[in-house]
Order: sequence, then structure tokens, then C-alpha cells
Amino acid sequence: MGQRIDVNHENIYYGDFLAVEDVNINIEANKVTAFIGPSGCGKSTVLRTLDRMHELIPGAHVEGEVLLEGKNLYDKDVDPVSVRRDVGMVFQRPNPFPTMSIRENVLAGVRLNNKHISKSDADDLVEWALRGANLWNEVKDRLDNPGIGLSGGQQQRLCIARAVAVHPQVVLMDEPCSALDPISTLAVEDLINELKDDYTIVIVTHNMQQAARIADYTAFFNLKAVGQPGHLEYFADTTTMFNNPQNEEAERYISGRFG
Amino acid sequence: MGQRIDVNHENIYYGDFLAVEDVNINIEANKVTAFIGPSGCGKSTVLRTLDRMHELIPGAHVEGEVLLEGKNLYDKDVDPVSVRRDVGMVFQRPNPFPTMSIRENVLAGVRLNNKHISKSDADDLVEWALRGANLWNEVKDRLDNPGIGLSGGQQQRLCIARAVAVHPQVVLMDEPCSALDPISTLAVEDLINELKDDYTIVIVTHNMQQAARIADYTAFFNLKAVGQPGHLEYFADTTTMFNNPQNEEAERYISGRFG
Amino acid sequence: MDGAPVIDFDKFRPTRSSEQYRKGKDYFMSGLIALAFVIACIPLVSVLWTTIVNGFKRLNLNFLTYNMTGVVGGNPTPSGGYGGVLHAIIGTLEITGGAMLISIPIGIMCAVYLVEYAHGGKLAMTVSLLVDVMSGIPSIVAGLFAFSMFTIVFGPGTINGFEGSVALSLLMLPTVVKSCEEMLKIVPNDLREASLALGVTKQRTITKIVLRTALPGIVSGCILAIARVIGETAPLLMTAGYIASTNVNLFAGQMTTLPVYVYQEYSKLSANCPANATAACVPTIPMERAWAAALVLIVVVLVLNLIGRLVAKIFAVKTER
Amino acid sequence: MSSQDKTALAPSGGKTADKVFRGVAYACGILILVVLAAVFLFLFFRAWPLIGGDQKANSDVISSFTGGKVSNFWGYVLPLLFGTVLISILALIIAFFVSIGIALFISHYAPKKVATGLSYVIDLLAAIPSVIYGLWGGLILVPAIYPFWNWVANHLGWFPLFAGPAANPQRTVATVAVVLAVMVLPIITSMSRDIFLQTPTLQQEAAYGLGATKWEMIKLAVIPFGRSGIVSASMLALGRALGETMAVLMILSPSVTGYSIKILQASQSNAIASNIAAQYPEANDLGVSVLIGTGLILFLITFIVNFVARKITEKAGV
Amino acid sequence: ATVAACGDNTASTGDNSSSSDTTKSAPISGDFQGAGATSQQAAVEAWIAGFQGTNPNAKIAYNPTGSGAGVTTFLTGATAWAGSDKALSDDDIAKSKAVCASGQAFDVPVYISPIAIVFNLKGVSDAGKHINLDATTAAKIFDGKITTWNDPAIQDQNKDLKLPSTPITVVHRSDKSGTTQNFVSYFKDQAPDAWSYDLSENWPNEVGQGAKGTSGVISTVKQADGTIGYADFSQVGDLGTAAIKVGDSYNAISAEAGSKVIEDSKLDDTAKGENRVVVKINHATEAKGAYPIVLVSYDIVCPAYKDTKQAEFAKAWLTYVTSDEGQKAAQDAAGSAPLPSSLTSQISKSIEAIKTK
Ligand SMILES: Nc1ncnc2c1ncn2[C@@H]1O[C@H](COP(=O)(O)OP(=O)(O)OP(=O)(O)O)[C@@H](O)[C@H]1O
Ligand SMILES: Nc1ncnc2c1ncn2[C@@H]1O[C@H](COP(=O)(O)OP(=O)(O)OP(=O)(O)O)[C@@H](O)[C@H]1O
Ligand SMILES: [Mg+2]
Ligand SMILES: [Mg+2]
Ligand SMILES: O=P([O-])([O-])[O-]
Repeated sequence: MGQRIDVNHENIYYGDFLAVEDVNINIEANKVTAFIGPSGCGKSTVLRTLDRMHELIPGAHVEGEVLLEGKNLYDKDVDPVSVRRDVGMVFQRPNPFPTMSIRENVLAGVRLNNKHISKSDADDLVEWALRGANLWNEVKDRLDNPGIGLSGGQQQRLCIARAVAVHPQVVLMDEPCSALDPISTLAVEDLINELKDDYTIVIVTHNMQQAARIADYTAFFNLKAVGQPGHLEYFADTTTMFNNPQNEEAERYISGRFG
Repeated sequence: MGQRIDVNHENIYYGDFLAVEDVNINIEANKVTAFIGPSGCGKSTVLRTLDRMHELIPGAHVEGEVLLEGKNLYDKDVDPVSVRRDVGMVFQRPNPFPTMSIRENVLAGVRLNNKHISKSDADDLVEWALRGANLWNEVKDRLDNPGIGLSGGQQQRLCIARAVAVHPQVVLMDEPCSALDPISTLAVEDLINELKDDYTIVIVTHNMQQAARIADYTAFFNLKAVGQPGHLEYFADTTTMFNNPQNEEAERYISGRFG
Repeated sequence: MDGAPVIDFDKFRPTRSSEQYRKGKDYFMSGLIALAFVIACIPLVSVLWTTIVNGFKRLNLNFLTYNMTGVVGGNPTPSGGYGGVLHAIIGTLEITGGAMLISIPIGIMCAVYLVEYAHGGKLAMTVSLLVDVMSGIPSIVAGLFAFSMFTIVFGPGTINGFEGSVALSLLMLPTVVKSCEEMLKIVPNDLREASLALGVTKQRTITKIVLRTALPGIVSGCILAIARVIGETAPLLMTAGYIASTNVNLFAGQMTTLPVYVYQEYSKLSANCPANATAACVPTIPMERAWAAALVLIVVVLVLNLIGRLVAKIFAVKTER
Repeated sequence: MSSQDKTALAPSGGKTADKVFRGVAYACGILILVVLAAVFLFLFFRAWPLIGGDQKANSDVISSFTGGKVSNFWGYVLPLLFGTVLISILALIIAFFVSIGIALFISHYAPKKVATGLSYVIDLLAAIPSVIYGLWGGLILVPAIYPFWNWVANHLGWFPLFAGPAANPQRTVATVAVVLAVMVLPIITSMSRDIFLQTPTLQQEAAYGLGATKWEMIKLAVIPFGRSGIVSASMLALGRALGETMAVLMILSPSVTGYSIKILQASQSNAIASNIAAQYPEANDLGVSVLIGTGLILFLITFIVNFVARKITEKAGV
Repeated sequence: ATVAACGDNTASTGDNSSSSDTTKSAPISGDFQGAGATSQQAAVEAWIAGFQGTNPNAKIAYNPTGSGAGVTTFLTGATAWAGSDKALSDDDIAKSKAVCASGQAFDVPVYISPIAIVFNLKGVSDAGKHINLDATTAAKIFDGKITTWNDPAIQDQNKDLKLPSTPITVVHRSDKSGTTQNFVSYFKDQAPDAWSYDLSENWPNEVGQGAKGTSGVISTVKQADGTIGYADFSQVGDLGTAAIKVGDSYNAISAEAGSKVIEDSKLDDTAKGENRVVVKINHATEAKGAYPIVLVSYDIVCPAYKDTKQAEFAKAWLTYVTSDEGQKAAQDAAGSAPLPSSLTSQISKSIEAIKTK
């Protein structure tokens, strides 16, 4: 089962620069939540605070709470490593490990905990994950080739396979389809639909059709002006968001009249 | 005025690997031509042969002809440098010059070619190019900040500004909007529409709506199977392509029933 | 999904012990890494400390502004000092400068050839391999090489500063090539493509984008290369020789460098003070001069480093041309 | 927009500059071959009397170097070669792990400000001349390290490498290896640090995103990325250790001849470079030929070592 | 006088009392180079300073590369003179014909220095005491045959010392050295049964530890208890030294004691060639108070130079160096022994042979 995330009064800083201000959002378990909004409004930034990836940037820090199933991720006694295991992430740009084969890339996360994993278990897992990412047929004959030998779209699907292979509770995706063609995109969307039975999904997307297709809830982020902090403007279930938004900015943005 | 490109019986190799086979296409001057097709079918590869960028990859070579206004780009006496000056390019991933400020990035094409340009001309050019890329308002106060300090979307728009600032005759764009939000995308699409009065535009895109919106002609590339060379499956004016394609594969692809 | 195997994910869940183990290992490795640092610091601090403590005794203005002419035994000179290193500082700067002028342009262009032009062809593989081999040339062999070259071309017994520069440049060259090569390789290909796509010639792409982007790395690589040779002793003993007075002509006459000075003073070990000598006669003066010169050498290196860094900074500032 | 009156594919400017630049780059590449050939030919030419000269005179000279123990060239040079390699390998082993540790410390553990300072210190240390290491090693380290090596000899003496009794003063291979390790440490450190810092953030984040600890992230992303850099840094370091003259000369109590791995005892081994420096000043013409012959062997051995290391790098495929 | 334009210290004239008339000719000016024995370095520094006192425009450089390299360089014609711990070989003499304008190079002794046996032994050397050794015992120690300090062979000669059982660590030169050759030649002459090795500038056995240069030997001896080595007298510092048995008495080391053995020595008649003054050290001397282990170092010059300036310089230089004044300067600066009067006339005759016209 997936887990819910509650963000309370979150401010996010890069050094002294307040990038995102006072975010409050409740992300339901086993649902797909989409983040939309104009470029630079802080979608990626907020997403990365949900598994403490944010902390990897020197000087970046967070005020407020992020509760994963009621437990604050930012409590002193919480280990960011286990947070990131439970909350998987797929990035905007494909990033397979360049020295590893396709197979090893998929297994990379699992190997961290299970040094000795039987060959057949590994084979099954690799096949499962690659099928899920709609990549199996393209690569099944060259699983031992390096992962970076693939085209951009294939690489991204490999990264998705890698992320789901560790079977996280929440999966965060930062524009996972921006480098994919429509067919791969559809396959990933199918995968997301399938995954939400078991996991909570948060996805950043620029493609509003995509948000409309797959998300149960949609969060619209905005920023007042360049240089100002971004903020969560409007949060609603997807049907409301796209059909009958109760927020003027959101409506303008969705209808493409924005800016 | 833009110039037309005619590609005749073009085969493209990476070393021994035939990546794209027998492409024949006539790209009209002062029109926008879009390349669509599934991932790995060779869209980027073909695009890069149109300004000989392809040659930068060791072992890559081309058979056949690419005629720019009747002159074969691959003739012995043609200097690839002047080809690339006439045929500009925008890449999939933003790549501003990290040592340069925003302003210098825009001026790079002019400056690096050792052209002398007065300060006021330079200012005009920078503003014109940045406005065209819908970036002016965001960066006008920090033109002297480094270009890589911008967000991904901003960086890509900066790269577009840089490419158009040299006034090429043809502009090639490889998924220029895949890292942009809808507002920036719209601005770029407007820009493309504006540019086509003076230039010929070729654009690779995964976004079929985008192709439908901006392209006059659309080329659909396909590949029979993974490992097989890609090929040009169907080429038509955009209205035909999206409303009444005379090619079954293309129809399946466009309607999303593909694969 | 059709055909996908069913996976029992519980099998892969981390167990408490595996988590414990991983955490432990993480701590352990962090500890080791910090320890590595501490271990390395012991000799490093000791070297610096010894040099500074011993060097400070005799390091004064007099030491820096006089050479070794007219210095006899442990007796003070008329100027009140005990001889100095002015000639050795001048020699070091000139000889190293000569080596820089030879090897940095060649080294950078060779790296440019390897990274930008050769694309891993046969010749490039050979050149690259030989650069690695060259980096293994023992400094003493470089000295013998320069010595023989000059004695063959300019007659037997030729000894001058430039001969030392040639020996040092042989040692610098591979370091310069290797570090420039690494730095050029790191420059993302995207940038070359972006520039070439603007219709910029390859030469301008390389000089204005690639080298420019790699510049801080190249500067620091060259500094390391200089640092590598500025302290060479063995090859200079045979090529540049040793002289007590100041020689500013790189191309004629022997030249003392700081490391050679240090070594010569160390070899003297102590100076004689005759029975009738005054209290001003210091028998341990050669060793004291050796340490003081060693300290000067370190300071010279430090200053060069600073200059290098400043240059890197100045170049990093955007210029409106 | 300004209208352009360019014709298609107008010849571009800067073509001559392009060609000249390219020519200069090629020339500089080829110059490496020329220089190396010159060095080799010279050494060979100077060592020629060993092969083509009066063999009686040769063996007399070699006897005079070795107190009559050895009179043929190979008997003279092979033990030297053995000692050279032994010292360098020991130094590299000591330095390698410590250096990688420091490089990681600087690139991934220390706070940014501290890291800049530390990098600077390391760069500076690379610049400490070997003659100063020689002074320090001979005068400070030798007495200071005796208790440690004595302890090693007493407790680990069963291991042939550490066979006692430990010489006092410790002017031994072990001490020299420590000094050489300190000398080459900054080379490996600063090069691997530079490479580690270049590890793409994307890959580091990929590892973290899978729930990797810091160390696991380093193993997954940083080390694989830096592998070729580490190998080439180690090669440079080995090259420096093999050719180090002054520090060995000023610290080691050398043997005249013979093979030994007793690194804690004095007068067991000698290195080629320091042997040249020790013998060169008092050598006559033929003696210089013999010494240059040993230099040629050293040169060839560095060639082989670097060649092998290079092949390893290629195999690693990075 | 020359002023410190380039950091030169004003030439110190030493305490030579108005004796600038030792050289009657006009002051020498020009650039002159020498190279060779390291042992002479301290003395040469003093000589250069003293020489420049009367010839302020002479620029003189001495590169202490070592005797072998010094001679080799001299034989290329690049230097005006060479310093060497060893007399010229027949081969060198033959080669010198090509370099000298006429005649062949010759060597004259300029620097005599006793070689000390130094040791570091807790309770003995640090108490300022010295030990007595005869040639055989010393040879056995340096050959590794006597391995502890309280060996009866040593103890018997040092009845008043309480010697500990500390093992002996022999410290010798690791580089080729004239000091080594002069040192072991004493064993070879006086203890042939205990010292079977051929005479060489390289240390012949693997006993104990080797160290580079006199400085290396001294610092090694200082570093551990029980060490014994040999070094130029001037570098001994506060280490213990051995008194050597000569006749029936044990003679301690001193400059004068070293001079006495040379006084009691003959010229080496195997040294063929005109003008050569080569001393055959009489290690068997029984002269009262003589210390028999000494190093004799030579200056090598041509009887005629292609450049008369060089000839003038060589002549003036040797004249000064071998004069009482020069020897005094060397004694002050390097603790060397003065040339005995028995040699001076020979030397003067040789110097006169240098043609300056
Ligand atoms: N590493 C960083 N250091 C400093 N500021 C940053 C950093 N990353 C992002 N920012 C700033 O934080 C703000 C939010 O950026 P973020 O990348 O989260 O936007 P986004 O909504 O994901 O945009 P896009 O759609 O272009 O990806 C922007 O103003 C950006 O300039
Ligand atoms: N540098 C290269 N070396 C070898 N093969 C390559 C290279 N670049 C691309 N290919 C291969 O050429 C084929 C076409 O790739 P290309 O990148 O042109 O596809 P694409 O249609 O642009 O895909 P995408 O939509 O993912 O960008 C693929 O099979 C790819 O694996
Ligand atoms: Mg983002
Ligand atoms: Mg593509
Ligand atoms: O003066 P030496 O170095 O030969 O002893």
C-alpha cells in the first residue's frame, strides 16, 4: 500500500533565496497527484523536498513539515537514506549509470540491500521492471549492453524501470515523459495507472493533457513575478481543476491564456 | 529569404551501423516542416545531416545528397562551417556557454565569428533575440549574470535566442520545447511562425499538437523493428497528415493506436 | 501486464540487519575517509612545520637580497648577514620561466590535437601513450638528455640556465598535456556542437569556447606542472650548475636554483670557525641557510600558486570586448 | 530584422586561421614522438660502449662500482631495477588509498569552504620539492619512525617483507616508501579530486534516489565515473616514484648489489635514479655510459609500466 | 670594491695584512670557472674571497660536482682548473694534450685534510671521550668482523673506558667518494690482512649503512646509538673521534697531526708527467704526533692555455692558494692542514711552469 504525504507550511530556501513559500498540500495515498505550473515556479523544488533530495544542494533547506504517513521526514531521527528508499524518484533528464549494463542499471537499487540475489530472481525482476517501462521488447536481446547506448527516450524508460524495481511506497516523477514519444508516454501513463494500486504517485508535468488523463488530484503552482518565491496557488481534484476551476489564475493557465 | 532543402537517397551510418535508410524529402523554403515518429527512428539523426553536425560524431557518414537551394552540402568544395552558419540549430538539451553571461551567450554567434558590432547594435540584437524567445522580461535586469544560472526552461529559451541571433537561413530544432512549459512553448511557437517569413524551419517534436499547430508539412519517420534502420514513412502537408493521412502506419501513430 | 513475471517484493525488502550493516558501513567508510585525511596531514604538517621553524631562523631581508659571494666559513659578511639566496631566486624564476615558455604552449596544443582533432586515431593513440610514458621519464634522465644535447650542439662543457629549462620542460610537458587533456575532455560536447552550429570555425570554437571553458582547469594544471618541476634538483645539478654570484643571463654561465642551493648547503653541513673567530661565527650556518632557502622555495611556490589562481579568476570574469 | 544578402554557402572567414591552428596542433602532437625518440636515441647512443665497446673495460668499470662483486651489466642493473620497482610499488600502495580517501573527503564530505582550503593545501603540497622531502625524511622522519618500524619488525617479523631486526637509524626501503608516498599523494589526490568533483549531479542523484547511502552513492556514481582518472593519476604517481632521485638519495642506505625484500633492514636495495646521482659525479666517461645504460633500463621500465597501466585503463572501458 | 649590484657581498679581504704584493702582475679580471672535489668547497670559497680581495674584477665560480666530473669537465676545456681528490690517471694525462695549448695537465696538492673516524656511543661520545683504535681493529670494525662495542679488541685498547655491549652500526659513504678511497687506503696499507678489498672510491662491502655525502654520514651517525663512520675532520662537530695508533702511541686527530704525515711522505714516483706533484701518503709513518688518515686534494691545471687570460689566472690562483696566506684562509674556513714546507718548493716550481705569454 502507498502512503500519504502531508506538507504543512513549507518554505524552501536555496541559501538565502526563498524559492517556494508556504506550501500546504495533502497528497492522498494510492492516488496520482500532478504538479503543474509555469516554468520556475518551484514544482521541481517542492517535489524534491518530498524525499529530501533537496538537501543534496549545498545551502538548500526547508522550514515546515513534510509528513509521510504522519511521520515528519525532517525529524532529527529520520534517516534520509531510508526516506529515499521508500520514496522513489524519476528525473527530468535520463540518468542511467554509464558504466553499467541495462540489466545492472535495473538491479542497481535492489543490489544495495540484497548483495546476493539469485540469478532467476534477478532475471524476473529485470523483466518485470522493463516490461513495466515498455522497454522490454526493445532491449531484451541486449541486456548486457551499456545503458547509455540507448536513445534518449529509451534511457528515460530505463530510469523508470530502475526506480520501480526497488518497489518504493511513493514514486516522484519530475517531467518523466518530456523526453518520450507518445507511444512510450502512453506506456508510462499506463504504468502509472497500474502503480497507483500499490503506490502513491506525484508527477510534475508540463503536459496538461497528461495531467488530465492520469492524475486524481492536480496542484497548480504559480509565481507572482520573476524573483519572487513560487507558491501553491490552487489544489483540487483533477476534474474540478480542468473543468471547473475555482481559481482565476489556474483557469487562465489551463486555458492557455496565461502570461 | 529562407532556402529550400532537398534530400535525395540519403543513407546515414554510425560507423558500420546503418541508422537511417533512403530518405527522400523536399523541405520548402519559408515553411515549417515537422519531423515526427517513435523514439529511435532517426529524426535527430536526419536533422543533424541537414547542417553536417552529424559529421562531428567520429565514424558517422552520409550517402546521397542534401541540396541546399540546389547546392549539395556534401560536395567536396563546401565548407561545413559556412553550412552551419546558414543553417542554425537548437538542441534537445539546453547548452548555454557556461563561461558567458546571458548577453554574451546571445551574441556568441556574432562575436565568435569575429564580427564587430557596435554596442548599441549589440543591445538591439540581444533584446530582439531574447524577446523572440520570450525571455526578455525575465532576464532583462540580469543580462550580465551567467547563462547557466537560469532554470532549464529559461536556458533552452536562451539557446533559441542565441541561434536566431545569427540570422540563419534555415533553423533546425530538435525537440526545442521538450523542456519548456506551455507558456514558453507558445511563445516559441509564435516565434517560429514569425521566423518562417524569413527562414526555413525544420523541427523535431514529440508533441503532435505542436506539429499540427505550427508545421506546414510533416514528415513521419518510422522503423520496422528495433535494430533495423529508420526510414521516412510518409511525408505530407500537415493538414493531410493529421486529418486524412494516406498511410496506415502514420494514421495509427497519430491516433495513438501505435505499437 | 501481459507476460510480466510476478514478483515477490518482500524478498527484496531491506531487513533490519542489512540496514544496520549498510549504515554501519557508511559510517565506517566516512570514518576511514576522514582518517585518511588525518593520516596524510601528519607528514604534511610535519614537513611544513619543520621547514618553517628551521627556516625562520635565518630568513630575513639580508638573506633575500644577497648572494653567496664573499661568504667564508661561518663568518658574517660585511653587510652583517651570512650570505643569501638572491642569485638562486633569480635563477629559479628564470629557469622555470624558460621551461614554461617551452612546454605550456606545446602541451596545450598537443592536448588540443589529442582531444579535438585526433578522435582516437592510431597516431593519437601513440602520442597519448607516449605522453604517459614521458611522464615517467626520471628527472635525472631528463637532465642527462639536456646536458648531452647542449654539449653536442654547443660544444663540450656547456652549462647554462636555458639548458636547465630544456631539462625541466621535458618533465613539465607530459604533466601539462595530461592535465589539459583531462580538462578538455570534461568540456561537454554540447558546447562544441552549440558553437559549431552557430557557424563558428573549429579554431574559434576551440580557442573561444573549449579552451575558455577549460581555462581554470588548464591554469591549475599548469601550476601543478610548474610546481612539479620548480623543485627539481638532480637534473639541474648537471645542466645549470652552481655559482655563488648572481647571473641574470639565462643563456650563458652557470645558474643556481633554490633546490640546488638547498642541496649544496645541506651537503656542506657545517662551516668551520677557526679558534680565533669571533662569537659572530656560526658553525651551523649552512644547514640554517638550507632550511631558510627551503622555506623561500615553498613561499615562491605559494606565490606562484596565488598568481595562477588570480589569473584564473581574472579570466573567469566576463569581459565586454 | 536586418535583411541578409548572403548567398548560400558563402565561403566563411577564418579558414586560414583554422588550417594553421590545426597544423600547429598536429605538429605539437608529433613533436612528442620526436622528443621521445631524441631522448631514446641519445640514451642509446651514450650507452653504446656497453654493447659495442671494449668489454674488458666495461667489466672493470662495473667492478669498480660494486667493489668487485659484479662485473657484468645485467648483474649490476637488475638488482637496481628490482629495488626501484619495490620502492615505487610500496609507495604507491601506501599513497593510493590515502589519496582516494582525501580526494573523496574534499569532493564529497568536507563543507565547500573547507574543501576549497584543503584543495589549496594539497595543491601546494604537490609543489614541495623532493630535496625538501629528502631533508625532512633524512633528518626528521628517520629517527621518528624507528619505534614504529621496530614494532612492526618485532610483531610482524614472520612476514618476510618485515623481517627484522629493524635497522637503526631507519634508512630503509620502508622509510623511503613512506616519504615517496607522501610525495606522490598530492598528485593522486588532486587529480582524482578534480574528477570526482566532475561527477554529474544527475548520476549522483540517481543513486541517492534509489536509497543509497553516501558511500553507496560514491561506489555507484563517483568511483565508476572517476576510474580512468584515478588510474591515470596513479600512473603519474608511479612515474614520479620510479624516477625520484633526491629523496631516495638523501634517505636510503643502499645496497651495492643483490635482491632483497627485507624492507626494514638497511643496505638491502637501491634505486636506479638515486644510484645514477650518487655515482655520476665521480664517474669517468665509461662509467657515465654504464650509468646511462641503467637510465635507459629505467626508461624502458617506465615505458612498460605505463603501457600496461594504459591497457588496464582501456579494458576498464571508461 | 665591487658593490652589491646583484646582491654581491663586498669581497671580504680577510685579515691579510697589506700583502697584496704576493702577485706582482696587474690584477686579474674576467670570468673563471672551476669544478671538482666537494671536499675543497669550503676552502675554495675562502680562496675566492681572498683572491678577489686583490683582484676585485675576477669573477670566479667553483662548482662542487665531484672530482670525477670536475676532471671530465676540465678535459673538455670548459673550466680553467679542476679540483680533485685523486691525482690524474695516465689516461687523463694523455687526454689533456688536446685541451692544453701545449704540454699536458699537471696536479699540485692544495688541500690536506685529516679524515676522522667518528662515533656515537651513549656514555662515551656524549661524555666527550674518545676511543683508541689501531689499524687492524678499525679495519675489522668497518668490515663487520667486530660487531659490538665491548669487543675485547676494542676494550683492550681503551682500558679506562667502560664500553657497553651496544651493537656497532657502521656508517659509510654510499656515493663514489675520494674520502672513501683515502680512508680505506689506510687500511689497505696498514691492515692488509683485515682488509682484503680492492682500492676503490666505492665502499666495498655491505656492512652497516650507507649515506650520501659527508653530510649524510654525519647525520646518520648522529641519529642512533652505536654508530661509527668516517668524515672530513671539519664536519665532526661534537661527535666522538678515534685516536689512531701510530708507533706506540695513540694520536688524536688535528690539522697539524694531519700535516705531519704529509711531511713524512714522499712524492709518488709512479706519477708520470712533467710538473706533477703527487704525494704518496706514508700511512706507516711513525712521526711523533702524526695522524695518518688524511685526504690530499689537488688542483689540476694546464701549463699553457689557449687563452692567456686563463693562464694568468691559473698561475695567480695557484700561487695564492698554495701561499701561506691561502693555506691560512683554508685552515680558518675548512679546518684543513697546512701544506708542509717540504712540498712548497716543488709546488712553486710547477706553478712557475705555467706560461702566461
Ligand atoms: N540549485 C539551485 N540553486 C539556486 N536556485 C535554484 C536552484 N534550482 C532552482 N532554483 C530556483 O528556484 C526556483 C524554482 O525552480 P524549479 O527548478 O523548482 O522550477 P520548476 O517549476 O521546476 O521549473 P521548470 O518547469 O523549468 O523545471 C527558480 O527561480 C530557480 O531559479
Ligand atoms: N552517436 C551514436 N552512435 C551510434 N548510434 C547512434 C548514435 N546516436 C543515435 N544512434 C542510433 O541511431 C538511431 C536513431 O537515433 P536518433 O537519436 O536519431 O533517434 P530519435 O528519433 O531522435 O529518437 P528520440 O526521439 O529518442 O530522440 C537509434 O537506433 C540510436 O540508437
Ligand atoms: Mg523543473
Ligand atoms: Mg532525438
Ligand atoms: O669529496 P668527496 O665527496 O669525494 O668525499
